[in-house]
Amino acid sequence: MVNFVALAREHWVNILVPMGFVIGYYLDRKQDQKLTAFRNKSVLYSRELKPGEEVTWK
Amino acid sequence: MSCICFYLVLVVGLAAVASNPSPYYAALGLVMVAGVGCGVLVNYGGSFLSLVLFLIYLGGMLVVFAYSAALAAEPYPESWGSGPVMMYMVFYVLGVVMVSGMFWGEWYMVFWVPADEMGEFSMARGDVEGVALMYSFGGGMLLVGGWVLLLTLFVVLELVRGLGRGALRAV
Amino acid sequence: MLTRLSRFGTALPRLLSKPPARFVSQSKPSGAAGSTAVTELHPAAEQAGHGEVSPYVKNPDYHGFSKDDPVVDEWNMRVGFFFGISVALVIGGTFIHYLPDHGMRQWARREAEHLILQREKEGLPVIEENYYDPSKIILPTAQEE
Amino acid sequence: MLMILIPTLMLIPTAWASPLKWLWPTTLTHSLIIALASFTWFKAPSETGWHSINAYMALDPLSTPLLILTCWLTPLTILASQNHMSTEPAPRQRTYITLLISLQFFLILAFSATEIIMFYIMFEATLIPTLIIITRWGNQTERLNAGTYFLFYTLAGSLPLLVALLILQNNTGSLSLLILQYSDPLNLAPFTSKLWWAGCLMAFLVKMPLYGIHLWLPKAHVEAPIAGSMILAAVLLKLGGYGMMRITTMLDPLTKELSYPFIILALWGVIMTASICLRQTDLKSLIAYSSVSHMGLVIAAILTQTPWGFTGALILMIAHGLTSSALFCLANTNYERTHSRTMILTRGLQIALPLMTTWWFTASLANLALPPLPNLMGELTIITSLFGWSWWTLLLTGAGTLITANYSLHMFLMTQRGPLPHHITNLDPTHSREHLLMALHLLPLILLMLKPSLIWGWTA
Amino acid sequence: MSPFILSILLLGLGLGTTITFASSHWLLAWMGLENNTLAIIPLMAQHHHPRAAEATTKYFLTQATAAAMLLFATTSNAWLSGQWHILQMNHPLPTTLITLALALKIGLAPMHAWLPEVLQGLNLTTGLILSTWQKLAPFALLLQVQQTNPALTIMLGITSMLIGGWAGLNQTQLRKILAYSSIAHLGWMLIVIQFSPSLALLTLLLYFIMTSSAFLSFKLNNTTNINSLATSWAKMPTLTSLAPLILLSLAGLPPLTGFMPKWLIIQELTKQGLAPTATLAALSALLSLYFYLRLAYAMTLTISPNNLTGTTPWRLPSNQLTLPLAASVTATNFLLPLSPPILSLLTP
Amino acid sequence: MTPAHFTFSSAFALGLMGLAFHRTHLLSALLSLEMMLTLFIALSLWTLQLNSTSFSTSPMLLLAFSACEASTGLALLVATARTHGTDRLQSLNLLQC
Repeated sequence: MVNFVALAREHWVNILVPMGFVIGYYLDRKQDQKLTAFRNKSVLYSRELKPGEEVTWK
Repeated sequence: MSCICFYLVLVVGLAAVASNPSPYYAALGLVMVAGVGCGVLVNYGGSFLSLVLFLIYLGGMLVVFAYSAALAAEPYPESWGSGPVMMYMVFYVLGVVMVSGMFWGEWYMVFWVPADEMGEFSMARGDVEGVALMYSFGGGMLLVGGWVLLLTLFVVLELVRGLGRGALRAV
Repeated sequence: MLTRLSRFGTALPRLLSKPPARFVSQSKPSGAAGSTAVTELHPAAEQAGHGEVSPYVKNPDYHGFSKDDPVVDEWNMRVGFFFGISVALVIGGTFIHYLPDHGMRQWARREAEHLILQREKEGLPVIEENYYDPSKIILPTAQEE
Repeated sequence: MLMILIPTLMLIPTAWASPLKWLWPTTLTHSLIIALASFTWFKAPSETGWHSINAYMALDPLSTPLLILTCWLTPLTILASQNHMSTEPAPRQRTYITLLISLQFFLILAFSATEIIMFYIMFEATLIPTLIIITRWGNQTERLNAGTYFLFYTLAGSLPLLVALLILQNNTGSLSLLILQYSDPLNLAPFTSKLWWAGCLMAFLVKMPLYGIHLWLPKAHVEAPIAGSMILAAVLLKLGGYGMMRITTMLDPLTKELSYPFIILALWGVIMTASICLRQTDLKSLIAYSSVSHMGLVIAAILTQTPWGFTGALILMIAHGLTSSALFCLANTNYERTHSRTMILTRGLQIALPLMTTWWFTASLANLALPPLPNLMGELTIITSLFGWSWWTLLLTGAGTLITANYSLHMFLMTQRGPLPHHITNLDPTHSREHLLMALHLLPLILLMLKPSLIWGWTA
Repeated sequence: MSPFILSILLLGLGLGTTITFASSHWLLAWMGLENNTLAIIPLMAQHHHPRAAEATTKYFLTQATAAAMLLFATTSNAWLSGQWHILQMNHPLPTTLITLALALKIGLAPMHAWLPEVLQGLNLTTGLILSTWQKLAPFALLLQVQQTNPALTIMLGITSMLIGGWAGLNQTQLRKILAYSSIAHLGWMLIVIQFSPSLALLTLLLYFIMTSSAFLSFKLNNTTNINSLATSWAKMPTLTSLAPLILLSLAGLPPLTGFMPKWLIIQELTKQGLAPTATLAALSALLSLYFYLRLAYAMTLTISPNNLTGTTPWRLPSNQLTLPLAASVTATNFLLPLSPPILSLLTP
Repeated sequence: MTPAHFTFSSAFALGLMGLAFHRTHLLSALLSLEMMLTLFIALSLWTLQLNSTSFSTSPMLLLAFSACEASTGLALLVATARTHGTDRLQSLNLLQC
């Protein structure tokens, strides 16, 4: 247990970059949804979501 | 006509100040200008303003005289008689004459004395009434003026406080 | 000159007796002494005074990562090689190799082959200057504009 | 996009929070993971279009290879600087890593910007970390001079670019790369439009650099610490090429005539700088001049404005990025052992560092464009497109290739072969770290032979 | 100086600028300016050493002259058009005179010679007040005056930029360098003032932020010339490593705040069809960049040999206030991404 | 242009030139600064000509301010005379480069 705490104290920084990946992925998703909403407002490009599809963007 | 004479003296007087004589004489020139200025104002009917100018300005000039005597005393003071000063003086006066030549023929004299036009019916003159407005409508301005004078008091006190060396040094 | 030298005082004999190890003459000494190895002139142990001690003295298995601690050094090496070679190059290379149809080039090639076969079947020339069939394009007439 | 950008930013707190003992491996590992993650950008859904779009950034086949090169180079710079930074106090090591990471951040933003002004800002933003790296961690006092040269050459070229871009913006109303090529060409007076053309290109020609305005480059390369040289040669020069490729689409009717003197100058520069390499005594300076020579080819190829030219330019840029960076690393391994860049003092290293000679050999061959390597692919494509432009260019490109081979071999023979001089017999053996570094440079280059379509750019 | 007097003086300083801001009548504006000048004079001369006295005298003479010129111009305007309102200046002669008088007051190029000398005689705090707060009131007037001759402000701007860059090149005194940087920045503002006054105001405010972080960091380091900058890393390591960014932000290099005004001004100039002027302006920034770069070299990018006493100061706790410095340094370096909201705050 | 306007303009210009070109003594410079006097006259004349009674306060205010300025100038004269020992403007050269 103590060993684990020491390990965590020494190497907690390694979580930062993976956290960055998670945040970046989340923000990318949000961006895609935003652009999808934007696109679906357009008469020319709007379409219904297919089943299993999250964004029409891309 | 007296007005034109006053104007001439005014310009020549400032040229006399500007031509870099010793401060003694420059102060003298300024006294002359102030005096003539009083004349100009009286000519226009601003007798109260003229009085104020006379009292304050010439009173102030006295202080300047004292200063120039104390601080800027020169062993060989230069008056307008000396070479370079005379040269500048002539140069300046000529310059003014030439510039006035540019406007020659375009002069229009506006010489009316509106402050006096109701003179027969009023007890006081316009400028006196106007200055008196400082105590009613212009109270804010009076405050600002008073504030500046107070500020200047402190400014002067701070500036001349010095490092405890006491009196002025010798020149 | 002498007074100046005397300022060194007791240090003087030491200064004179032992020339600094770095001032090694590069010209070949004449005679049999010329064969002396240069390493003898400044062995590694004496370099310590110059701030540059070879890390191999302390750790013969030095990998170039950490001069102080052999364990850290070795672990650094392992981490570096694992993530550099195994992860980045191997996994990355595999990923890129199995990328689905980069730039849709395979698709384009398939389509082109299909098109050629089709055109050969129909007896058309394989390549034609019109990308679209001009008869299919319906232009608005002058009145409509 | 943000999936790479935000981890890159998170590297900075990682560099400041990790214990000193684990500072270098931590940053190395994480930046390698980021580089690995950046490979996903190769997964382009469409043939030539934009992908991974968000509000400010997007990727297309032109920028993707350069972006991945950027992400790949950062761990390598960290790996390369480890030894000569180990004597510095801890905060300075962290600052140094922070600068390298911020450079990666700015470069990602520059290569992926969809707005030309954003590209411009990031293009200039890379100057500051580079300047600090050169002038703070360089070795000689000349580094200050080199920093000034670097900053002033680049800025003097790029400030007119800003004015030119804003003129364009006033006329077209937008500077978005996504739609700019569809806008009408600019209507300016004939002379003004020529000046405008020059203003648009001069910044990139200085950055590339074109022969004649290249004087900042050898200075900056020679004085910079290893990471500075690597990133400068591998990525920063490519900013110029990237910018040229982006901007020439807007310069359309003018480039046809106006590019003549520049193509000739670039090709003449290939020969001149290659000849300078032949009589160069300073190893780093030689590599720097070889960069100028290769970039001359790239400039000429881009100015011909043919698909082949663009493809060749991109291939050569990527290949040269890896090769010259590898050569700088090799020069640095010598420098760290002998403390000299003078080639005549560091001869015959094959005896002392035999395995390193293998890397030297591979890198030299890559530099002289040995057949299967992407370098050759780039050069051949460029030479072909230039040959299409005018037959006479073959004289210049051919001679350039010949001299390139000459000086690459000269560099190899000079440093590696022959007897070992007596004053450098006491060298440290090579470190595993350096072999890893070289492997990470040269293996991708070799792997690229197998799938060159990754770096072909717009033309499929 | 007694705190009571100091507070009166600071009150006068604030009141003067505020009166000028609030006035629509030239006489009142002039009164505000005078008030301002009078209030700062004892602050400048508070140490009573010869250099301070000299700087104060020079400052007083120039400011009094400028104020007199301003009043003369407005009186002439009243004589010519009967108008005292600030916004309604339409006779070219008084307008030009007023512009020149205000240029003298803030130290624009042909009338700039007093500024470096005055700034050299002051301590850094007063210098900071002089180069920020004291410019506000004249600048507010300059913004309100409708320019009748477009060439005038452009010429003032270009000469200021060139002279500010050129004359700063061979200075070794930080305060003089900062004075020339002030001249150059004011040139940037003047060049755009008739096209977009709000942009000029934005430039002024950003210049205030940048120059105050420069002044405050020099003050924290207690240095006034380039030589002593070299030991600043021993006093304030973090600030020293941020110093190049501050200086390059003053020079206007892109990802930093200083680029924002330059960018917007160049954009405005090209919009007005003044592309050659814009190019000249942009390239003149290189001149200033050179001396900022030299400061950065001396301060951070080289480490001079040092002795033991040189490296001790950072161990001693400093009781100087660093919060304003921290805020201004942050604003100096990272405001560029926020330029759209800042711009929309200031443009009507 | 009326003669009065011309007069005070030229007088002011003369004062300005005197301040700009010829300075031996600080006191001379301060005396040249007293060209504010012409401004007093100009303001008064403007008031009197237009019969704007309420504006005739302004010359008084001007006078107050110029008195403040003059007194500050004289105080500075004292201060410089203390530090430099003389009131010659040429001795104010410590800050030049």
